Amino acid sequence: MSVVEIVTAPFDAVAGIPDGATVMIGGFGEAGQPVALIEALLERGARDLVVVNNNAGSAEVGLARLIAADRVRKVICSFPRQTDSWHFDEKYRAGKIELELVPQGNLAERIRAAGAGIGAFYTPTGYGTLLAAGKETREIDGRHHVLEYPLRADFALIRAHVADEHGNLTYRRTARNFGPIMAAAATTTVAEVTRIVPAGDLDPENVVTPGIYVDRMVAVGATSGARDGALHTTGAAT
Amino acid sequence: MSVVEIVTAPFDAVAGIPDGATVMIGGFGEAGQPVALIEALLERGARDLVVVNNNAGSAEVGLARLIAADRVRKVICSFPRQTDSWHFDEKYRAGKIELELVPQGNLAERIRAAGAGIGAFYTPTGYGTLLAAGKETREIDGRHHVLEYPLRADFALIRAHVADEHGNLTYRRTARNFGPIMAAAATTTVAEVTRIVPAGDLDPENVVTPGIYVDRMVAVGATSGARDGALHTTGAAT
Amino acid sequence: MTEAVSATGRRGLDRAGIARAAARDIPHGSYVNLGIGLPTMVSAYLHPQDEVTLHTENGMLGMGPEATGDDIDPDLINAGKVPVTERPGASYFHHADSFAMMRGGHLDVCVLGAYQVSAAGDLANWHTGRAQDIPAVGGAMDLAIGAKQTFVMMTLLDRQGNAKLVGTCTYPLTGVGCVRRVYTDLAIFVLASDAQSPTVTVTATFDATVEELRELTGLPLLDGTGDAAPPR
Amino acid sequence: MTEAVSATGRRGLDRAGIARAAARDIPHGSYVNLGIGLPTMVSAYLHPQDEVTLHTENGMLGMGPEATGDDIDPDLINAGKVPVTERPGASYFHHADSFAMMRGGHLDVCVLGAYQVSAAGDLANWHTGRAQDIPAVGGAMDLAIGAKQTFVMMTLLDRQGNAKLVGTCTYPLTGVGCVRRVYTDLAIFVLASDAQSPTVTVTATFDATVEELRELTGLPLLDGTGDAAPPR
Repeated sequence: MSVVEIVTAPFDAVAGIPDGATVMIGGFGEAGQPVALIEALLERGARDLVVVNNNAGSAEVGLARLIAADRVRKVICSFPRQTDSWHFDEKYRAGKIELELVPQGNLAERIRAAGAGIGAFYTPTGYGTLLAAGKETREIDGRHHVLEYPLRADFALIRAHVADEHGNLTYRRTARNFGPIMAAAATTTVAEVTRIVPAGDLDPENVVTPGIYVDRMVAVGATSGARDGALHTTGAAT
Repeated sequence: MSVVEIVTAPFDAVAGIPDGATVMIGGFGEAGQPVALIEALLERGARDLVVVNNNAGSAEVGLARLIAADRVRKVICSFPRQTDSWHFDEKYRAGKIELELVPQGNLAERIRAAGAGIGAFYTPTGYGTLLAAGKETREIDGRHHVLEYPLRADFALIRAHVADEHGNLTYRRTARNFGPIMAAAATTTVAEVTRIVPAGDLDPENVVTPGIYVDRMVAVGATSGARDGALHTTGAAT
Repeated sequence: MTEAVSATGRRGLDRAGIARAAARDIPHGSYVNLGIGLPTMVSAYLHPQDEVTLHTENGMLGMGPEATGDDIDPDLINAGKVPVTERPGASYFHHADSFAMMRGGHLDVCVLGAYQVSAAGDLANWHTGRAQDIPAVGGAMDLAIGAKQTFVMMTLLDRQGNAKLVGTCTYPLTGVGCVRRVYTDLAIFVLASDAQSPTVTVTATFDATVEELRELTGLPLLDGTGDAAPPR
Repeated sequence: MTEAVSATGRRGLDRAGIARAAARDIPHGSYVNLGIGLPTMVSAYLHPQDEVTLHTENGMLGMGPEATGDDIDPDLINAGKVPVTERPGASYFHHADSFAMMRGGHLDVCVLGAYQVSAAGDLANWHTGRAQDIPAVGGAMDLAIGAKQTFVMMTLLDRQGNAKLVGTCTYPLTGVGCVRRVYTDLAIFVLASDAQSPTVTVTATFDATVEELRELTGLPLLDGTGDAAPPR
C-alpha cells in the first residue's frame, strides 16, 4: 500500500499522470529540478497540466521543454520571468499559458499547509498588494494578514540526493528547496535520486523526507556538475 | 546582536528571566527536558511563570520541581496527568495552578506558527470538542476547522545534543520533539547541550536548529543514561 | 481463538484476541500509529512480511519493540514514554512535523482505545467528564481525525454492563465522525459515517449473535457476518 | 568617497558607495538577507569581524561569496541562481522553513532594491505595472515584511529625473509601511512609519543639500545630518 515502488526507468516512474493533472515540480532554478522525470513526462505526452514550481522554466532544460511543447495549461509560481525563460514568455504573451503568481513564501507555506492538513492560514505577506486583491484579510495583534489556502497536487516530481529502500530521502545543499514540502502535498510523490541504499544506511537523524511521503523512486546518478558522496568530511560531530 | 552567547554555568544561561515570564520548556516527558536549565531557573527564583511544555512534570525532576516550589502560575500543555505528575495534580486540585489544555498537535502547530510569523490557522483537530468551545470555526472544503492562534514565549529553554559555536544544534532521537519549534517561538532561546564544537564540525545538511534561533548555550554533558557520540556508525551514505 | 469472560458472562475475545483482530485488518505496507494502552498490543501481531511502519507522535517513524537492557536509551521513547528501539530505515522529526504528518492524512491507520464510540463514528476517549478528574488529551484529538482510517479497540461493555458503542456519546468527544472500525471482545463493527445516515455493520461476532448485539447496544446493526472479508 | 554623476548631474555615491553605506548600518552579529541585484554588493563591505551571517531564501544560512572554478556546485546557489560558497557553521533547510525564518521576524536586516519607496515606508519593487511586462515577485513580498529592518538601496532619481522616494507609490506595492532606511546616491533617509504621521529624516547627504532634496522629492524632509550616527 504505502511501500515505496522502486523503478529503473524514469519513464516508469511517471506512469499514470493523466492529462489535466496538477503536478508539483521541485527545484529552484535548476537546483533540485527533477530533469529526468520531466523528460519522461514529456515523453509520456500528458497535456493540459497545471504545474507548480518556483519558476517557469529556464533555457532548454526540464520544465522549459515541457512548456515549449505546449503541455502546460497553467503555471503556479513566484518567479516566471528570467533572462532565459523565453519559452514561458512566448507562450504567456501569446495567451497560451495561464499564470498564477504567488509570493514565494506564501507558495511554500501553502504547499506546506496542504501536506500538514491545515485548512487555511493568515499570512502578513502580500497584504495591501495586487497579489492579495480580492482575498480575505484580517487584522491580528495589530498586523494585517491575508487568508491563504493550501495548494495540493496529484503528483509531485522531486529531485533528492540519497534514498534508502524505504523511501527516506536526503538532499544536497540548496537543492533541498521545495522537495520536502512538495513530497507531502501530493497524492503521489515520485523522486529521482542519485542512488538508493539499503535501509539502515542513512542516519535516521539526518533523513529530511521520511519515506511515508514517497511513492516511487528512480536512481539516475548525480546531477551534472554536482559531486556525489560525502560533502563534509569534517562533519563527524553528530 | 544575534551572536550566540556561550556561558559555562546553567545559572548564567537563565539570567534575566523575570517574574511572570512565559517560558517554553522543551521535552516530551524526560526526553529533551533541559533539566540543568530548569534547576538553574529554580535557583534564580523567578515566580508566576507561565510554562509551555507537553506535560506538567513527572516525579521529582525538572519541571515537577518548579511546580512543587510554587513558581508556576499556569501550565499550557497537552498531557498534564501522568502516574507520576503528583506535584501538578496537588497544585491543580488545590486551585494553585491554572491549566490551559491544548491538543498536542495544535500545541505544536501554534508554537510553530509563532516562530513562522503565521497570524492564525485553521485546524481540523479539536473541532466539535470541549477544547474548541467558544473558538471560531469554519468549514473549508467540506471539513470543519477551528481557528487557532500562535503561542509565543519570552524564553525557551531547550535541550539539544551537539552545538557548534554559531548555535547550530542537533538533537538525539526522540529528544528532538519540541526543541526546534520552541527555539523559533521565543524572544530569547537558551539551549543546554551535550557539547559545543567549532563551526564547521557539524555537517550543514544535518543541522536541525540553525543558530539564528539560539541566543545562549551551555554545555552540560550527556543526559544521564544517554550515550554521547556517533549513534549510527553505518550512517555514512550521506 | 483466545477468549475472555466479559461483564455479561459471555466468552468473547481477550485483549490479545482483540489486538490480533485489529492487526489482521491493517493493510500491507501501512504506516500506523498505535495509541497508548491496549492498542500498543497490536504490534505483537504485525509480522515483518506485513511491512508495517510504526509512527510515534513524539517524532519518529520506524519504531521497533520496547527496549530492554542495554538498548534502553532515555532519548528514545514512545508516546507512552516507554523506552523503545529503532528499526533500520527509521527517521526522526520534530513535533510540528510529526503532527503535520498525522493531520495531513499520511498515516494509513491509527488504533485508539475508547470510552465510547457513537454509531456516527464520534469518539470519546480523553476525558471522563467528571469534575474531579484532571483532563489530559495528549495527541488523541489529532490522531482521531488525522489518519486515513481510525480503528478503535475496546471491550463492548463497561463494568456496569452498558454498551460503549452508543447512539450518542455521553462522554466529552475526542473527534467527530472519525471512527471507521471498532474491535471489541464480542464483535467487530464497521462504521460508515460518510453515508447519508450512518450505518453500523457487524462483520464478526464472538460468542454473541447479531440480534444479541442489537439488544446490548440498542442500535439497528446491519449483519455483515456472512460477507467476504473486506479487501486489505 | 566614491562618486558618480546622477541624472541631475550631481556627483553622489556610486553603486559601491551606496553598498558601503548600507553595510555600515548593519549591526554586528546580524542575520541578513541581501536581495538580488544591487543589494548583493553589500556583502563586499561586510568584514569577518562584523560576524554577519547571510541568509539566502532558497534555503541556507551562512552563505559565502560567489563560487569560482572548482567551487562551483549547481546544487549550491543563491536567490539569484548564482553559484555561491558555504561558510563554516552554515546550515540548509527547505523553503517553508526558510520563509518561516523570514516571516517570523528572525532576520535582522534585509536589503532590497526599489522602483519607489513612499514616505510611509511602502515599497514598490516587483512590478512595473505595465501591461506588456510579465510580473515576477519571487521572495520580495516576504522579504519586505519579514525582516526586523528593511533597508532599500536605489538611485534617488529615475532616468527621467523623477524622485523614487515619493509621497505615494504609483507602482504596484510590494509591502505596506515596511521600509526603515533608504540608501541612495544623494542621501540616506530614515523612515519612521510607526509614528502617528510618518516622518522622513535625512541622515547624510552626498553632493546635495537637504533643501535640494526637499525640492527633488517634494517631501517635508527632516534634517538629521547633524545628529550623531545611530547606534549600531
